[in-house]
Amino acid sequence: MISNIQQDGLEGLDHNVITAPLEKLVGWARARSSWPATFGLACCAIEMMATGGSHYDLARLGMEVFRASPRQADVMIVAGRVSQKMAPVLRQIYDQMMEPKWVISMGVCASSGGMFNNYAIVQGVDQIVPVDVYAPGCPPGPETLIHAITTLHDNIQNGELLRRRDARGAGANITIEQRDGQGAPQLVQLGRDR
Amino acid sequence: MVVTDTWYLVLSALLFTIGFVGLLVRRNPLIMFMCVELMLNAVNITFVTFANALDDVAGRTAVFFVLVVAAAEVVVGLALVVALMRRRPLLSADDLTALRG
Amino acid sequence: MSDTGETEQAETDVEAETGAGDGAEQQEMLYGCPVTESRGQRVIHPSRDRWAEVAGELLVDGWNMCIDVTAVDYLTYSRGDGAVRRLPPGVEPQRFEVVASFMSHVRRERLRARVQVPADDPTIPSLYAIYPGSDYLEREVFDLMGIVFEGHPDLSRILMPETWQGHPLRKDYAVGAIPVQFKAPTAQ
Amino acid sequence: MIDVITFLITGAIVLGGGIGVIVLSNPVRAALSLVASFFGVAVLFIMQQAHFLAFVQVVVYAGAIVVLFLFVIMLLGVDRHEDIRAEPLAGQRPAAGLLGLMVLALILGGLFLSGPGGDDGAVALTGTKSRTAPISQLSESDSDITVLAQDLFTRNIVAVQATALLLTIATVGAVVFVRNKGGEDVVIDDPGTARR
Amino acid sequence: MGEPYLANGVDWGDLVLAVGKAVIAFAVLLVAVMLMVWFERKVVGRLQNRLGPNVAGPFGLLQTLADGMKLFFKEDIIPTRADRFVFQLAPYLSLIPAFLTFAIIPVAGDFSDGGNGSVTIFGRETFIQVADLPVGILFFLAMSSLAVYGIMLAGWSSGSKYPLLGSVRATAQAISYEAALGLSLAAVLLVSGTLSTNGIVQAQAGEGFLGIIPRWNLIITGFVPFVVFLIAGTAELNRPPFDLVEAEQELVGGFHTEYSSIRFALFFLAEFMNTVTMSAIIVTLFFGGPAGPNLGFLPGWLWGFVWFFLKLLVFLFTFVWFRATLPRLRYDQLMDLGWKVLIPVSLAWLLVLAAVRLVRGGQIDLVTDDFGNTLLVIVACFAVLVIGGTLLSMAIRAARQERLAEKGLIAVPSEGTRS
Amino acid sequence: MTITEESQLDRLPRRHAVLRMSEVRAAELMADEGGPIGGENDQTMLINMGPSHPSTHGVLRLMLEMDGETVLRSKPVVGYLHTGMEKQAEALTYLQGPTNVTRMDYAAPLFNELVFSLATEELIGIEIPPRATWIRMLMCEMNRISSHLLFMATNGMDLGAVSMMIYGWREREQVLRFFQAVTGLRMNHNYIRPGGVAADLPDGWRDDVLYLLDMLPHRLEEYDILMTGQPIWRDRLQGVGVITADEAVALSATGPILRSTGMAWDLRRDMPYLAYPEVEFDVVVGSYGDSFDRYAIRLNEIRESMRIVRQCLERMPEGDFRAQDAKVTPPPRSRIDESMEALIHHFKIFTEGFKVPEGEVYVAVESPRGELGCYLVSDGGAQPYRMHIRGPSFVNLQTLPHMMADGLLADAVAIISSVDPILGEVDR
Repeated sequence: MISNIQQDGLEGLDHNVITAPLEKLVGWARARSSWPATFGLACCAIEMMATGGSHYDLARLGMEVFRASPRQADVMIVAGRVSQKMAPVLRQIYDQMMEPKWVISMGVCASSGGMFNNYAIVQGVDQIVPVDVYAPGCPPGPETLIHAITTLHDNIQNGELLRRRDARGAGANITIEQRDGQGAPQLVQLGRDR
Repeated sequence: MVVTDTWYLVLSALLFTIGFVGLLVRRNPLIMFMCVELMLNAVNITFVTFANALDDVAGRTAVFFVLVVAAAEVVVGLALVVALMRRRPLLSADDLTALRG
Repeated sequence: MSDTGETEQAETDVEAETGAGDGAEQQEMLYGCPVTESRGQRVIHPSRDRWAEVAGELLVDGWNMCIDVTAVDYLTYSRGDGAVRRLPPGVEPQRFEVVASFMSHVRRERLRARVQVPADDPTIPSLYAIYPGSDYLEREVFDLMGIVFEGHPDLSRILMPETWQGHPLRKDYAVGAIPVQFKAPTAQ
Repeated sequence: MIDVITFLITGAIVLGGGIGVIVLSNPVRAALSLVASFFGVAVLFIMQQAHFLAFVQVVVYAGAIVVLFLFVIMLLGVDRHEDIRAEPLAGQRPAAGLLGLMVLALILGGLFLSGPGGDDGAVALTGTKSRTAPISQLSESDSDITVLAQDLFTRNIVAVQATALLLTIATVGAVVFVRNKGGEDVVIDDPGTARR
Repeated sequence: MGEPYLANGVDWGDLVLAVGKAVIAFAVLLVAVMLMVWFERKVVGRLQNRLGPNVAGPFGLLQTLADGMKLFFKEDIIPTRADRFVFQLAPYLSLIPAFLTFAIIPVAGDFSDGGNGSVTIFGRETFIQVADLPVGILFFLAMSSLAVYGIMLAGWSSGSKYPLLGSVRATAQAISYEAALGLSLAAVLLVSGTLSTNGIVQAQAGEGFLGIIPRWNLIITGFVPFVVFLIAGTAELNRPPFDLVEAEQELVGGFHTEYSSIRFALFFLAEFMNTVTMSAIIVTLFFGGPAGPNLGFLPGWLWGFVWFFLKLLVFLFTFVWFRATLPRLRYDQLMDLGWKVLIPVSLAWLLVLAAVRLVRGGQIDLVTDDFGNTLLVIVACFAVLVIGGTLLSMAIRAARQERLAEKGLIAVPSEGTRS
Repeated sequence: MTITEESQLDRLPRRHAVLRMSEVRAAELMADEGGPIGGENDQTMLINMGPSHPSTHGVLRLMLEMDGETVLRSKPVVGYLHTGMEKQAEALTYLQGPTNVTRMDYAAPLFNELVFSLATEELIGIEIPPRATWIRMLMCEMNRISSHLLFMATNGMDLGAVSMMIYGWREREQVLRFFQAVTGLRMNHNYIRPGGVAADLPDGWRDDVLYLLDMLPHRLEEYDILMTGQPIWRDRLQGVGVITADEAVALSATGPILRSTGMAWDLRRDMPYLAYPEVEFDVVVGSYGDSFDRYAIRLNEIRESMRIVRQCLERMPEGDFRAQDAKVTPPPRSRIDESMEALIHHFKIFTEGFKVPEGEVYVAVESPRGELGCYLVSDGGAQPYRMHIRGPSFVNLQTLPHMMADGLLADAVAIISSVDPILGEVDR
C-alpha cells in the first residue's frame, strides 16, 4: 500500500470507507486552491491578467495567488504562442512544478500554433507538455478562460485527470522527428519516475 | 542528587577548554571568533554561578559587561574579516599577516 | 506621406555642400551615391565598399539617428509578373540588399540607404562604431538573413536559438510546416 | 530530580554545540551549532534564576552576534566546506589537545584546590567593599532586573559609561574599517550604510 | 507580578491548566491565522474593487483550509544542491518563534476597576494568557530576533541565487530594525515600569484623562514610539512595503523560492501568525490590550476579549491596508529609513521621556515651580535634539557627497538637448 | 544644433555595461555555482532573470552580472516569443496582413494595423476618405490610452503597488469594451485595413466615448494620489535609470524614453500622418531622463490622448469609412445578395487579394512605445515581397544595460518596467 502511494500518490490507494471520502476532500481542496504559475507569453497573457482584474476576478476561485516560483504552482496556464526557443524553458518549468499539476493551453497559438504555422512556433504546446484543458480563441476572452478553469476544476475534483493521464502513460508520449542537423529522435517520457 | 555549583563550574571548564582547543586547531578566522565566544560563555556561566553562591549580584553585572564587550568585539572582528576576505577570498588565519602595514 | 517643400530646400543645400555630380550623367548624387525617389521618399544607393564611409558622412551631416536596419532577399523577386528591380544606373543588383533608414531630428527628414550585397559573400561593414543604435538591428539581420556585419562587437543570433541552423527570412528557407524541434532540458 | 535531568540535557547541548563548532567543516553549520550552545547557556541561566540575563543572552548572542556571523558568511560566500583534515602545521592538533588538557587541569585545579578569595578585585574596580545587592532576597517569580539595574547604575556607573563609549568606538571603527576609500576592492558596506 | 498560580508550588492541576492553555492557544491561533489569511484576501479584494475568494465554503471562508490541504497533499522536493538538514529545519525555525510569542499576550480578562485580569479556573487564580513571564517583553524581543533564522537559513540552504539574495536581505533587515523596535519598546517600559505584559496592560487600565481619553501608552509615550514601533514591526514582519525578502518582482519568491508543499505552507503560516502576533503585541503595548470598560451583560473577562479583538482587528486591517496601498521600498532606502531616521528618532524620544520622568520624580529641580521645571526640561531637550539632528543630517549629507564624488558621479540632472 | 562628431559611440559613457557573452558561455558559468566570472573583479555572480520571471513583462530574459545587489553589466536576451511574422507576411495577402501584424504589439494592436495599412496604401497610392482617417485617429488614441493604462498597471505591480495593477486593468477594461463594440474584439482587432477601416462606428459610439472621457480624468487623479505624490513611489523612480538625450539618440531610442530626456520628438507632430496636423495636442516632455519622467510622460499622454479623442468626437466627418476603390475594397454586404458580380468580386478579393504595384516604402507612426515603422517591398504580386517591422520596443531594449549599470536589482526591475517593452513586438 505504501509503495502504491509512493508510486501513484493518493490515487494509487485501494479505496475503502476511509480513504474514499479523504480523496473526495483532497479533490475538493485541490479544485478550490489551484494556484497558477505566472507564465504569460503573448497576447493571451494580457487577457489572463485581465481575468485577474476587478471585472472578472480570478480570486473568487481562489486563484489570485499567481506563484512566481513553479515549485508552488499547481496550474500552468500556457498563455500565448510557444516559440521553438521557449519550448525547452517551458518544459523545464513544467518539470519544476510539483505533482499534482495541470496545464491549460490558452488560445489557439498554444493549442495548435494558430495562424502561425511556420518555422518559429511550436505547433501546439501539447507536443511538449500534457495539456488538460484547451481554451479556444485568439485570444480567449476572460469568460472563456474562466470557463476553461472551471472545467479544469470540475475535472480535478472528480479526479478524472490523473486517471486519464495514467492511462496515456502520464502525458505526452511524443516522438520527435529528426530535423536536419539536429540530434537523434528523442522520446519524451513524462511521468513519476523522475 | 542535587545540582550543585560544582556541576556548573565543571561544565564551564569543559566548555572553556573546547573553545580553547578550537581556537588552536581551526584556521578559519570566523570559526576562531566563534570559539572565542564559546570561551566567553564559559566564563559567563562561572560568573552567574559564583553570583548565586556568594549571594552577590556583582557576578551578574559582570556577565552583562561581558555581553556588551563581546558584541563590540564581534563588530570589530567581523569588520576585519570582511576587509581581509575582500582582498583575498579565504581563508586562513595566517592571511591576517596581510594586515601588517 | 509626401515630403514638404522644406525637404527639397534641404536637399539642394546638401548637394551644394557635397558637390554632387562626379558620376553618371543626369544622375542625382548625394554623398557620392546615386539617389532615387521611391514613393516620395529619398533613397541613396551606396556601394558596399563605401558603406562605412558614407555612414560617417551621414552622421557628420546631421543624420543623427539610425532608425532601422533591415535586409531584403531578392532571390525570387521577378516571380510571376516579371517585375524588374528599379535601381539607378551604376548600381549592380545583387541578391541581398541591406536597407538602413536614417533620421535627422533637426531637419525632420528621413533618408534611406540601400546597399547591394552579393550572395556569395554576404558581408558588409557594421555601423555599430558610428551608430551604436544599430546594434540589435544588425544582429537581427544577421540572425534572420545571414548577412555578416564586419566589426560588430557581438554578432550572434538574437531571435532564434543559438544553435539554430539556417536563416529563416531567406527566400530559399521554407516558411512553415516544419516538424517540431524539441530538445529535452539537459540539466535540471 | 527534574533539575538534574534538565541540567544533564542542557549540559549535553552546551558541550555538544561547542564541539560542533570546532569539528563541523561548514561555517554555517558551525554557527548553528554555536546557537545551540548559546541556548543551552541561556537555559542554565534560567536554572540559576537569572531570567534577565538569559533573555539578554538570547537577544544579544543568538539574535545579533550569530546573525552577524551568518551575514558575513553569506556575504562573503565562504559557506563552502572547509577541508579540516589538512593540518597546516605538523603536529598542531596533538599539541593543541595536550594544551587543552593542561588548561582544563589548570582551571579545575584552580577551582577546587584554591581557598576562598577576597573582594579585592571588586574593591579595586569600584572602590566599594560592601555588597549592595544580595540576590537571595528576590522572590521566585520576580525578575532580577531591578537589583541588576541598581547595581549597574550606582556602583558600576563609570564602567557602564566606559562600555557605552567602547561600543560607539567599535561601531565607528567597524564602519571606517570596512569603507576603504578609493581602493579597487568592491565596497561591501556595513548593513547600516547600504551603498547607493 | 508573575503567574499567581506558580506562587505556591506546582501540582498536577497546575500542569493540566498550563498544558490546556497552551493547547487552546495553539488552536485559537491556528484558527485566527486561517481567518487572517481569508480576511487579508477578502479585504485586499474589496480595496481593489474585487470580490475576493467566495467559492470555497460560505463567503470563501474555507479558502485557507483548501489551500492548506492542497499543499499538504502536494509532492515535496528537496533540491539536489540544498543543504538537506538545514533545508528541512528552516520552516520550523520560522514557525516556532511565531507561535511562542503568542504565549505572552493577554487576550482577555477584566481589567476594569483595578482588576488584574485574572480569572479563577479549577479554584486556581490565573491570567488568560499562556504564561506571564516576569520578563515577557524581553521574551518577545528574543523570539523576534530568532524569527529571522528561519528565513535566513531557508534562503541559504536552498542552494540557488535568488533565495540567497533574499536571505541576505532578510538578515540585514532584521539587524537594522531590531534596534529601532527595541528602542521604541523601551519607551513603553519606561512609563510602565515593568517587563511583564500583564503588568503593562494593568498600567494602562485605570481611569483615563478627562474621563474619556484612555490611559493608553500611545498617549502617555506621545505617539512617536508607537509610529516607530509600527514601522519597525512591519519591517520585522517582512510585510509590504518592507517585503524585500520575498519581493516577487525582484527575487521570484525570495527565500522560499525552492520550497513547495507542506514546508512552504509552514512559511506561509508563520508569516501570517507573525502578523497576528505583532498586531497583538502592538495592542498590548500601546492600546491597553484587553483593558476596557465593562459594559455589563457579559462576564467581565469576556469584555476584555471583545476589546482585545476589536483593537486587534484594527491593526490587522492596517497591515492589509499597507499591502494594498504602498509600493515596495528599495534595499538601501530601507536601510536609510532604519538607521538614519527610526533609530535616532526613537533614541531621542526615549531620552526626552527619561528626562521628563526625572523631573516628575523631583530629581531635577531647576525652578521651584513643578510645571516650569517640566517645561524647562522639555525645551532644553528639544533644543539639544534639534542641534543633534541637524548635526546628524549634515554629517549624512557630507558623507553622501563624498561617496558620490568618490564614484565620480555627483548627480547633476542632465538638461537634455531640446530641439 | 550641428553635430560634427564622427562616432556616436563616444556618447555612451557606460557602454562597458553591455555584457557581451554568448548564452552557451553564460550557461557554463552559471552551472559553476557562484563561481567568479572572470575579469578583474571576481566577487561578481551571474544571475539569470527570466525568461519566466514576474517582472520581465512576458518572456524577456536578462543576464545580469551582479556584485551583491548591484548590477554591473547586463545583457537582454530576446527571441523567446519569435513568431516569424515577417516570414509569415510573405505568405499572406495584403488584406490578411493586418491579421498578422496586429498580434505583434498586443498592447497596442491598432497601431500595428495602422502602420501596415498606411504602408500598403502608400504603395498603391490611394487616398482614404476623411471619415476613415478620423476613425483611425480616434481608435488609435483610444488604444494609446489603453496601452498606457496597461503600463500604469504593470509599473505599479513591478514596484510592489499591487492595487495599482488592478486599477489599471479596471480602467483598461472600459476602453476594451468600447473596442469590442466597434471592432467586435477586445484585442487583435484586424480593424484598420488597407483602404480604410473594417466597419463604421456603431450607433451610440459617442455616448461610449463620452463616458470614457468623463470617467478617466477622475481615475487619473486617483493615480496621482496613489502614485505620483507618494513619497516611496518618487524615491523608487526619481533618479533611477537616468539616460541623457545624447545616449538616447545614439541608441536609437524613441518614444517616451527619448522624450523623457528632453527631446520633444513626436512623429504625430513632427512628421505628421493621418489628420494629426488638424488636431491640437501637446507633446509631453521630461527633463531628467529618469524612470519617473517616463512614468509621468505616459500618465500625461493619457490626458493628451483624451484631448485628441474629444476633438475626434467633435469633428468626426460624415462619409465613407473605406475607400471606394473597387480594386481594394470589397463590395458592401448588401450588394452581395443582389449582384452576382459583386459576389465574385468579393470572393476574389478575399481569396486572391489585390495586386500592389511594385516598389518599396518605409512608413512610421508614433506608437505608445515609440517609432513603429513598416518597410514594405512589393514585387507587384498580391502578397508583400518583404515586410519588415521596426519595433520600438526592440530598439529601446538596447538602452537597458546603459540605464541599469551600477543600479540595484530593485532599480533594474523599475527600469525594465519604465521601458515598457512588449515582447511580442520585440521578437515579432
